[in-house]
Amino acid sequence: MAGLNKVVTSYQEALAGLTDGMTLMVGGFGLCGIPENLITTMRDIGVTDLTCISNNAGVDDFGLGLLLQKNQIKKIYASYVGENALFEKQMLSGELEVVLTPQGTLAEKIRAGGAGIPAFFTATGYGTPIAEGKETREIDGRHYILEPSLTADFALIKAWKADTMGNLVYRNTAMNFNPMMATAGKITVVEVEEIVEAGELDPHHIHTPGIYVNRVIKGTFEKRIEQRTVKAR
Amino acid sequence: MAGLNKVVTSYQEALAGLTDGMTLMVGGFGLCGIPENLITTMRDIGVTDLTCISNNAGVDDFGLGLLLQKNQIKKIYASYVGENALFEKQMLSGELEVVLTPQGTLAEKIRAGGAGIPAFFTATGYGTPIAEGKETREIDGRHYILEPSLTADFALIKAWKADTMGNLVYRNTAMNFNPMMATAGKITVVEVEEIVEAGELDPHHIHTPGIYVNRVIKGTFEKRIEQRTVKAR
Amino acid sequence: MAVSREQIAQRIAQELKDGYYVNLGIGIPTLVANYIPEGIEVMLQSENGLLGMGEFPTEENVDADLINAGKQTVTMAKGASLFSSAESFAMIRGGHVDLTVLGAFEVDVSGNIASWMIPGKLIKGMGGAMDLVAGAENIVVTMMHADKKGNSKILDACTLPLTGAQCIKKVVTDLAVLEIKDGAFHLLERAPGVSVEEIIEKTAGKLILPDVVPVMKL
Amino acid sequence: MAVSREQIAQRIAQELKDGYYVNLGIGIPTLVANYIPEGIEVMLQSENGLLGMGEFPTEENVDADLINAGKQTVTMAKGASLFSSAESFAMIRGGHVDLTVLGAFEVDVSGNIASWMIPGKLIKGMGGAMDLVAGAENIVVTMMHADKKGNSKILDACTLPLTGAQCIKKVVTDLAVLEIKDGAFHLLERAPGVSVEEIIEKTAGKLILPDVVPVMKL
Repeated sequence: MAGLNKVVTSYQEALAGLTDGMTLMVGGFGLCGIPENLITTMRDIGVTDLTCISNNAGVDDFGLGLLLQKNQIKKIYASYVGENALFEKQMLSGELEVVLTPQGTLAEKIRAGGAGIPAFFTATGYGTPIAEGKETREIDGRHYILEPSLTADFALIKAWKADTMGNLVYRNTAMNFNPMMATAGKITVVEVEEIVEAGELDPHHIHTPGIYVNRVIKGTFEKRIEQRTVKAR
Repeated sequence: MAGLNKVVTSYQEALAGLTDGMTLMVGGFGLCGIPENLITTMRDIGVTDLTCISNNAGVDDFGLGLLLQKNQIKKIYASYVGENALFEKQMLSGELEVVLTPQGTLAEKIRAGGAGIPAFFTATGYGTPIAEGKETREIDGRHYILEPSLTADFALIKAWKADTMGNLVYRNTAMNFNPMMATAGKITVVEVEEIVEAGELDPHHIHTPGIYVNRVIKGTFEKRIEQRTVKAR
Repeated sequence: MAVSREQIAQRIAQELKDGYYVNLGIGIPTLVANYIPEGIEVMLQSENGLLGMGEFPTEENVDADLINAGKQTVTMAKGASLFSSAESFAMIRGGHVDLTVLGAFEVDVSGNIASWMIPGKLIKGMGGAMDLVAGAENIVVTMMHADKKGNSKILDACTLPLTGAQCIKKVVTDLAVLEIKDGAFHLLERAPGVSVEEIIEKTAGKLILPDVVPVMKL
Repeated sequence: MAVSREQIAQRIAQELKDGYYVNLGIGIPTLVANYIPEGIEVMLQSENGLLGMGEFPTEENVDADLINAGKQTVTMAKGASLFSSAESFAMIRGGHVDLTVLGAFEVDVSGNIASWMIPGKLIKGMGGAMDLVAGAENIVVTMMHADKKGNSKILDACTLPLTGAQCIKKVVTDLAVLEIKDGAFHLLERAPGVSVEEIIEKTAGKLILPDVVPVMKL
C-alpha cells in the first residue's frame, strides 16, 4: 500500500490493528454479501469482547455464528436474529447483550454515522418497546423518536469488484448494508471477488467511492444460500 | 401513461397540476443539470408565488433567472446566488425572500425529506448566523443544530436517460441535487435526453429507482456553460 | 367456513392497483404475488435492496447474491433496480411504497399492531416490520381471526409488545375484511360460508356491523 | 516582501501527503493543484459530486455536464467516481476528506473563520463553505494577512458573520504560516524577505513568537 493503492495481500494485514473490545460493523443481509473470510480470520485470530453491528448474526456454523461459537462477541446490534440457535442460548443466558434495532433504523443510524449526523428523528418504533428511554417529539402532528448514529472501529465489507484505489461495485442484493457500513468505519476493510486497475470502473457505476475504503483484499467465497427456493422450468 | 409507464409527451402534461403558490424543488448545480425546458414551460404558463428550493438561482437570462425576470418566485432556498444581478435587486428590494442554506445542509434536508426523516442534527452552521433561532445541542462534546427536512409539491429533475418506468441515470456532475430532489417531491417530473425501454438499463447502474418518479419527458437541451475553462492541448 | 391462506392472499390481491409499488411481507403476504390481477402492472419491493422482484429462479439460475427479504433466492423483473438497505428504507420510511402487506399476531381498534415479539418465547427481532408500518400510508394486515383455541386476535387493545401504534387501517383474516376507524373495527366483508355471528363471536374488539355484509369475492 | 498568490499555493501544497483526499476551495486554493509534489498521489474532491477531479479540458473535450464546484469545466482523473451532492457532503460532513483548503476574509485566535458575508454588501451565499469547515479535521486557510490599507485580518475576534466556530488550526498568508492554538496565533514560518516586525505589526490577534522563525521554503 502506498498513495491511493489500498490493496493488501494477506487477511492478517487486512485486519491489522483489530483488537479485543473493538466495535465492528459487518456487512451482509442473512448470509448474502457477508465478508466470509474476514469473519473466519477474526475467528482464527481469536479476538474477543467484540461489539458487532450487523443486520443478522449468521447461522450456527457460518457467518457471525462462527464468532458466537467461540464466545468472541459480547454485544450485538441487529434487526433479526431468528436463524441462530446458539445466539438464542447466549442471549437467554446473558452471555450476549443484544440491541434489537429496526432494520431501516439500523441502516439509517449507520448511514448517519458515516455522514457526520449524530442523531435524527424517525417515526419507526414510536409507541413500541424500541422507544423506551428515547427522546420523543411531535413534529407536524406525527410522533417521532430520536435515534443516535452508529460508527465503528472497523467496518468489514464484502463487495463484488474493487479497483486498486478502493472504488467498489456490489452485485445484486449482496449490496444491502455494505455501502453504509463502508462509510462508518474508522478503518474500512473490503474483501472482493476481483480487483481491477484504477480507471477500469466507469465512474458512473461506482457504488462506494474509494475515499471510504482503507484496505482491499481479494478472496474466494462459499456464498452459502439460506433459503434455496426454485421453480420448475 | 398507464401502469408503470411514466412517459408523457408534452411539457404541459408534464407540469399538469402545478399551480400558483406551490413549493418546487429544481435540480442542478449552477447551470449544470438543470431542467431547462420545465423551467421555460413554467415561465410560459406564468405560474406565480412560487417557493423554489434550488442550490442556485440561475443567471439573469437562463435557468431560474427566467422566472425571476417575471417575478414568479416569492421565496427561494439556495446556498449560492452570486451569479445573478436581478436576484440581488429583488432580494434587496424585499420582493424576494431568500433562505440561504449551507450546500450540504440543503442537500441533506432534501434527502431527509424524501426519506421520511423530519429533522436531523448537524454541526454545519453552529455558531454562525445560520444557527439563529434553531435548536442547538451538545452531543459527545461537539455542538450541533437541528435542521428540519424539506419536501415539495413538485420536484423538477434533469437526468440523462430514463426508461419508461422512470428509472433514471445521470451523466457526470449533472447528477448533483437531482437524485435527492427526485425523492422529495409529491410529484416528481423528469426531463431526459433519451428514453429507453424498461429492462434496457442495468439494474446495478440505476441512480434513481422509478418508484420516486411520476412523469418522464424527452427534451432537447442548450446546456449553457457558466465558466468555460480550457487548457491548451 | 374460513378461507385458506391462499384465499386470503387472493382477496388481498384485489387491493392492488395498476402502477402500484408494493412490499409483501413474509408468509401469507408473499402469496399475494401469485394473484396479481390480469392487466395490471405492479412492482414488488424487497427491503434488503431490490425494486422489481421477480419469481423464483429455475435451478440453473439460482444466484446466492440475489435474495429477497425472506432470504429466498429470487430473480429480477423487467425494470428492476438495486440499491442499499439505507436507500430501501428511505423509500419505505418516506412513504413511497403504495401498499404494504404484512402479517400480525394481534391488531386493535386503535390501529395498533403486534407482530414481532412474544415475551418469554424466542425473540427473533423485528426486521423491517417496524419501519414498514411506520412508513406506509396504505397497509393491509393479514392474519388469522382467532388462535387455534378460538381466542380472538382482533382486540380492543393489543396485549403483546407493539410493532407500531395507530397505523393499521385494513385487516384481512380467514373470516372477514375489516376496516379500522374511529376506534372500532368495521366489518366490510365476510368469508364465504362464514356467518356474521361467528365473526362477532371471534372479534374481541369493538365491531361495527353494516346493514348488509357482502361476501368476499374470490 | 510578501509572497504571491502562486507562492501561497506552493507553500500549501507542502501540506499534502501521499494518499490524501483533498478539497480545494475557489481562488488561491484552486492553484494548489498546480504544485502537488512529485511522487505523491492525491485525489481532489469537488463538492458538487466528483471525487478525482482532473485538469481543465482541451477545447474539444469541454463537457457542459462536467464541472467543478467553481462551475468551471473540468475533466476526471483516473479512478474518479461520481455521486450526488448529498453523498458528497456526507463525505465532507463525515470527516472523510483529509485536507480542506479554503480562503477567508478573517480568522481569529479562537479558530473562528469569516468568509462568506460582508453585511451591507451583496450576499452571495455560503455555498459549501460552512459544511467544509464544520466537517474537516484538517483545514488550511489561505488569505492575505492584511487588507490593502494595512488593516489586519488576523484578529482577536472576527468582526464579520462567521462561517464556522473554533474550527481553524492553520493559516497561510502572504506574510506567514500561523498555527492557532490555546487562544493565540503561533508564528511557524515567515515569508522570504518579510521581517518578524512586519508580521507583528500586521497581526491584530494575540501572536506567540518562537525563538527562531524559519523562512517558508518555496
